[in-house]
Amino acid sequence: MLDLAFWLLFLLIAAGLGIFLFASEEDKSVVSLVAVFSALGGVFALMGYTFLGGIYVLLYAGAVVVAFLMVAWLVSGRSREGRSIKWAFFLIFISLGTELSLIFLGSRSVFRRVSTSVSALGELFLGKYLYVFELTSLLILTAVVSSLVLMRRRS
Amino acid sequence: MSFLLALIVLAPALGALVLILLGRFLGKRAVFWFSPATVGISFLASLIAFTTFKNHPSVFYLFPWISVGKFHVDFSLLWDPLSSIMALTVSGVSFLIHIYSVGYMGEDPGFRRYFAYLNLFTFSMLLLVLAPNLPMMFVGWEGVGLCSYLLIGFWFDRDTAADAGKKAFIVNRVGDFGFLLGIFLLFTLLGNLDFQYINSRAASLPTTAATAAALLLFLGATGKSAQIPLYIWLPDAMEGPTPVSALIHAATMVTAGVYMVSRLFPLFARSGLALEVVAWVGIITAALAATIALVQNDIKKVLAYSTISQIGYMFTGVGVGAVSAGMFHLFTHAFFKSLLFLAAGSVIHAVGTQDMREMGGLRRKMPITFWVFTIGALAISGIPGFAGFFSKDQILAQAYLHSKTLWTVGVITAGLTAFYMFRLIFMTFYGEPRGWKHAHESPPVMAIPMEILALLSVISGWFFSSFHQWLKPLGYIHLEELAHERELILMGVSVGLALAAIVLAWWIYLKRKRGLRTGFLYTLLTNKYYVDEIYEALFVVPYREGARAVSRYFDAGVIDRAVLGSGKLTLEGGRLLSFLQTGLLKDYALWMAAGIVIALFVALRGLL
Amino acid sequence: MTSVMIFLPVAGAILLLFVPREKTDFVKYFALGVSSAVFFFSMWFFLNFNPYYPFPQFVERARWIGFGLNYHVGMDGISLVLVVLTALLSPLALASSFRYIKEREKEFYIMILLLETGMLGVFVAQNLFLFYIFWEAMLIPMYFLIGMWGGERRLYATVKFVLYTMVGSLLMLVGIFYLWKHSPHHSLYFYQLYSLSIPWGSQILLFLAFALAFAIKVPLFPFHTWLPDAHTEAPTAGSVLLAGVLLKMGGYGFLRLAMPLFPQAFKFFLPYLLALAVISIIYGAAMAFVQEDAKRLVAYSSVSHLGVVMLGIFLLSLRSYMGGIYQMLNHGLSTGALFLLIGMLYERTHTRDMKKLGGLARPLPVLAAFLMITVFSSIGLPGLNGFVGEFLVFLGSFEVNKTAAALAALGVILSAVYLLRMYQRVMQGRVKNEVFLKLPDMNLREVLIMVPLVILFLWMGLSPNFFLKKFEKSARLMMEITQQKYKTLYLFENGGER
Amino acid sequence: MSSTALFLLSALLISAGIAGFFVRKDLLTMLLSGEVALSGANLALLVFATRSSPTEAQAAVIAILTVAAAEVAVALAAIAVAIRDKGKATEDIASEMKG
Repeated sequence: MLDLAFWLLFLLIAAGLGIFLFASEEDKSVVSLVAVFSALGGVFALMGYTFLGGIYVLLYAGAVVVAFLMVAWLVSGRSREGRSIKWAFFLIFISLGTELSLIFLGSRSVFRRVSTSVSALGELFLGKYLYVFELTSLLILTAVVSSLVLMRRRS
Repeated sequence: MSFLLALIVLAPALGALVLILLGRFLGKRAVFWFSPATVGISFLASLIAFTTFKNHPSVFYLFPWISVGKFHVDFSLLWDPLSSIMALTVSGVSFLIHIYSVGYMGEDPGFRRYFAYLNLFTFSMLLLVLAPNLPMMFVGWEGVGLCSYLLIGFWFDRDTAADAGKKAFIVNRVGDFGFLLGIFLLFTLLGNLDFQYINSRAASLPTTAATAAALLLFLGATGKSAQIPLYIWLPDAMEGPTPVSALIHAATMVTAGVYMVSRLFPLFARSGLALEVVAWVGIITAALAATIALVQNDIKKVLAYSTISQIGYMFTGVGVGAVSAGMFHLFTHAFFKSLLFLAAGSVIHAVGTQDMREMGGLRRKMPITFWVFTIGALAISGIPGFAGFFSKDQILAQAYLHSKTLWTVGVITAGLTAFYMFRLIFMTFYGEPRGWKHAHESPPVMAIPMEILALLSVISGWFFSSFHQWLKPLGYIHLEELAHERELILMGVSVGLALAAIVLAWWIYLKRKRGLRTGFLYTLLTNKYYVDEIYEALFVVPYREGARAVSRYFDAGVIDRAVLGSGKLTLEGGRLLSFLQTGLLKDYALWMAAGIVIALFVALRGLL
Repeated sequence: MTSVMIFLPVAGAILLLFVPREKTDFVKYFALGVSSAVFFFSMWFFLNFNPYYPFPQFVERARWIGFGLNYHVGMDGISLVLVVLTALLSPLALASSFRYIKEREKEFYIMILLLETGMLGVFVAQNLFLFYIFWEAMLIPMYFLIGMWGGERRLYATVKFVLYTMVGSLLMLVGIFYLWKHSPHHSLYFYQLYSLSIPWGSQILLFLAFALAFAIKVPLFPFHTWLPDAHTEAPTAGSVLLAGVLLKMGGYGFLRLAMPLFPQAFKFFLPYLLALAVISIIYGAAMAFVQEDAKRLVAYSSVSHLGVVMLGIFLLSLRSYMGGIYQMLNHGLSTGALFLLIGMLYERTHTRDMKKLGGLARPLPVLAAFLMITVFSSIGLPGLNGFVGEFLVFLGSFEVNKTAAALAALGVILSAVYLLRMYQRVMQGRVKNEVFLKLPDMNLREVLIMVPLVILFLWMGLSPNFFLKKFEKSARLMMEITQQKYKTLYLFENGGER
Repeated sequence: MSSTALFLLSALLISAGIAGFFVRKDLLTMLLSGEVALSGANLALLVFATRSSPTEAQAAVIAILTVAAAEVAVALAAIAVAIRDKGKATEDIASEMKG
């Protein structure tokens, strides 16, 4: 049962990457990545890193890809109605669905190959790796500021 | 005694120094008096030394010069029969010519410079003559070369004079190259360069080494004494003032070669071949120069070729072993040849041109010069009673004993000598005046020295036997005996030829009024057998053009370009590599990816 | 004391910095004063030098960077005479440029003083590292001298000069590293290095590296093309010091470093070096014969004269070796004098092209007289200094290698040819340009510059022993070292240090 | 779900990412392919750490993610600027560095 799910996800990722590499339009390739990342989140969940799986799906499939999608449309200069939008939503819906179900299964110790607890993770971040944690936050701050500066209209 | 010798040499040197440094402050009168005086002192000193000093030979040490390891050369002076004779002749003739120059160069603006160089010349010549070893002689040797350069090119604003001076110095320098190599060879052979040491050890030298050294030294002698092959500079040296030609190119410098060969006679004798070479070069030069002199129209050029010819005789004399005969001819030649030049000088001074075709009929206008010139001509032609006869016949006699052909060439040349001398007299003094407007006899200051020299060119001939005895102590002086009647026959032949030549000259130049004008022989002779042109083509032009070509193509072309090329190499290399900098991110990423793959491959190669 | 002498010019240069630019006269005479002081220093050394002690004297040592790179100066006979030559030529070169240099005088005199320190340093350095530092340091002022006050193509010439020399000396630096590594407790002291035995293979490479650096400096035949350019573009003072001193460093480098450090390799390369020296003599003379620019002619004549010097040094017979060193001094004086005179000529006629010059002996008799004396000294007329040097070199080399000596002696003729031709084209014949007839003759300052040189020509020509004796012992020692007579030198030398 | 299979997946992701960088012409997808390669690396990291220290691996991955996020932010800004100035955001917009 576990291997079946894994190979299913493997296929999904491979297909997604195939589309990503050879899609003629940019937004098609960007959208295909949503599937890839959510499937990857699934794999993490299968491995037992359910928390990570969840983060992956939220961060990548949700925020990053969508942001890129928006810039992609900005690039092509016209808002994209028509078939591809619907097609995109359908894909996103499918991947989210499978992902959520896997997370539920994961949490129910059926595939518990790895025992991880989010609280242990928290202690780690605020204990041993406090500096790392602070540094990354600083990094993110500079990234945001710099992108704002970059985007300022030159006087 | 060493003070006396030092005085002989240093008096003219002091004179030259004073004239060079303080010349500007000395008036004309002071210079005219001072410069001949210094040479006069040196003449008196050598006279005193000649008469008082008996125990020959002796070397007087003055001060050290170079000493490196076992090589020692000091400034010292040698006084022996040979050098005493030379010192006397040189200082005597130089003194007379200094007095003559007062008249001749009186008006020339550069007279201070002239007298300074003349003094410097006398100093160098005396140094050459009194040197006890080869390096010291070489100092005098080059010194006279320098002074001849300065004096030939005295009127330096005339290009021909400057060229002639430069030519003289360079040709002499070629000779000195041989001289130097001779000195080095002798040093490596013997380790010591004193004449007495060389002469004493000459017998022990291997013949080939002795021949090589002798021939190299003889190359130097041919350079200085204007023999084949290095005689080309003497005719051009006539660009200088006439007294200079009289002193340097007749009496003293050109005889240095003969003196050197006689000084190192044992070395030459050791290698029989060298003596043969000396004899034959001498006689051939004599003959060649005499033929050229036949057709020269410049009065000084005639005398110049005559000098080359007479020196050829001297070398023949020494070459056949009769050193005293050769030296005696040198002794007498110094007087009558300088006399001839001075007389020619007074003619030029009077008429203003050197071309005989514009002279003629000067006999009445310049009686003293005419008579004095005739005495000189008689002496040089070997007419009995005059100096030339005694010395030349002695050489011819010895030559006869050595080899018949040598004698025949010698006699014929004697005939030619008589011919061209009297051709000169008839063209300048006889016949009707051509071209010159007015001519005046030379002032006493020029006439007296000529008269003294005329006297000397007559009486000096009678002292051959005492001259021979005087040189005996040198050890290598001997004369073969000649059957008395055979000697008379030879004398008869040569005198007969001379008289015949005079008559022939009289018939051609006075009776028919015009000499040889055309024909292949005439053009060949006037162009001096094209020797100058041959040398130019053989040495000067290839050297100049070759150097110019090498300079343009090799020096600038190859080496420089190679140097600059290496500079360009780096530039081109840089441009070559710049194609990598395409500016496109993708390419840079590609190099990076390629780098990673290679690195991985190398790292994993161990594992696979 | 030696260090005081070397660094006096630098001190003078630093003091000059504080002098305001406008006071050019003060700058000139101050610089001249400093340079003359250095000359009197060198005189003191010359007189107090013990000619019978072959090893360096007036030695001063100090720890500097440690690891064998320490400050160690001293003078043996050979260094002494070269130091005196430098100390003599510098003030003369300085004095000759009072009217020659019109803009940026202050910097000019500072550069000259710095150059003087560099030059002196090279001759007194006893530590290879210190030698290299002075060797390179001397290039910088020379670069500015030619670069800023030179003729039209000065940038081209100076860059070519510096790069050419730099390439050579970088190879030498590599050699120095090798020696440093292999020398016992990393000492770079010359006499310690002489007793170092180096394997054959690396000795060949090392000798090539050192020989190249010095051959460029001499300059020997194929490496000479920088010299004519550097000379035509350099100002008078630059040319005088470049020809008078810098070229001697090549020869000095050979006899002090390249030959004694790698004797076997030197023996191996001897035939090629001899060939180069002889070619330099004849090639230099031939090139000089066809030059149109007076300075280029003298530059090529330097190539020829230094060919004679190197021939003498390579052949290692006592006479030729000492003759070579003596000829170095003569060449320094006579070529220095030639450049001074050509400079004075250039100040008046503003051209060096011999086609435009001619018959200048009429308006400039005194200058013509000095030029004649200098020409005859450089031709090697007996009685003047050139003859003694050339005679000894040819005499000595004739004992060792007859053919090389005979070929080299040809130079005697060729040098007369091109120098007399130059004298005739410049001084004799008719004046080509009427303006030249009214040229002013030499003033007192110029005469005072030339007089000491002419006195030296005669003094070194008539009584050479006075100078020869000073460096005879040291020359013998260097020869014996090059011929591998001493095995462990350091112990021997240590005892006798003063 | 053996670890080799997971490594296979990780290898697939990394190579796809690098290939994507070279195949795609527009900057956006090139950046995303960077992300894909990065996540492939994360997967490999996690697989290695399954036995020894899973939680630390998770922490490491989260740190990596934050860095990736920062990178995306700046990248997007840069692309936006590129679009505004150069009109298009393909990889050949800037070649001033040409040698």
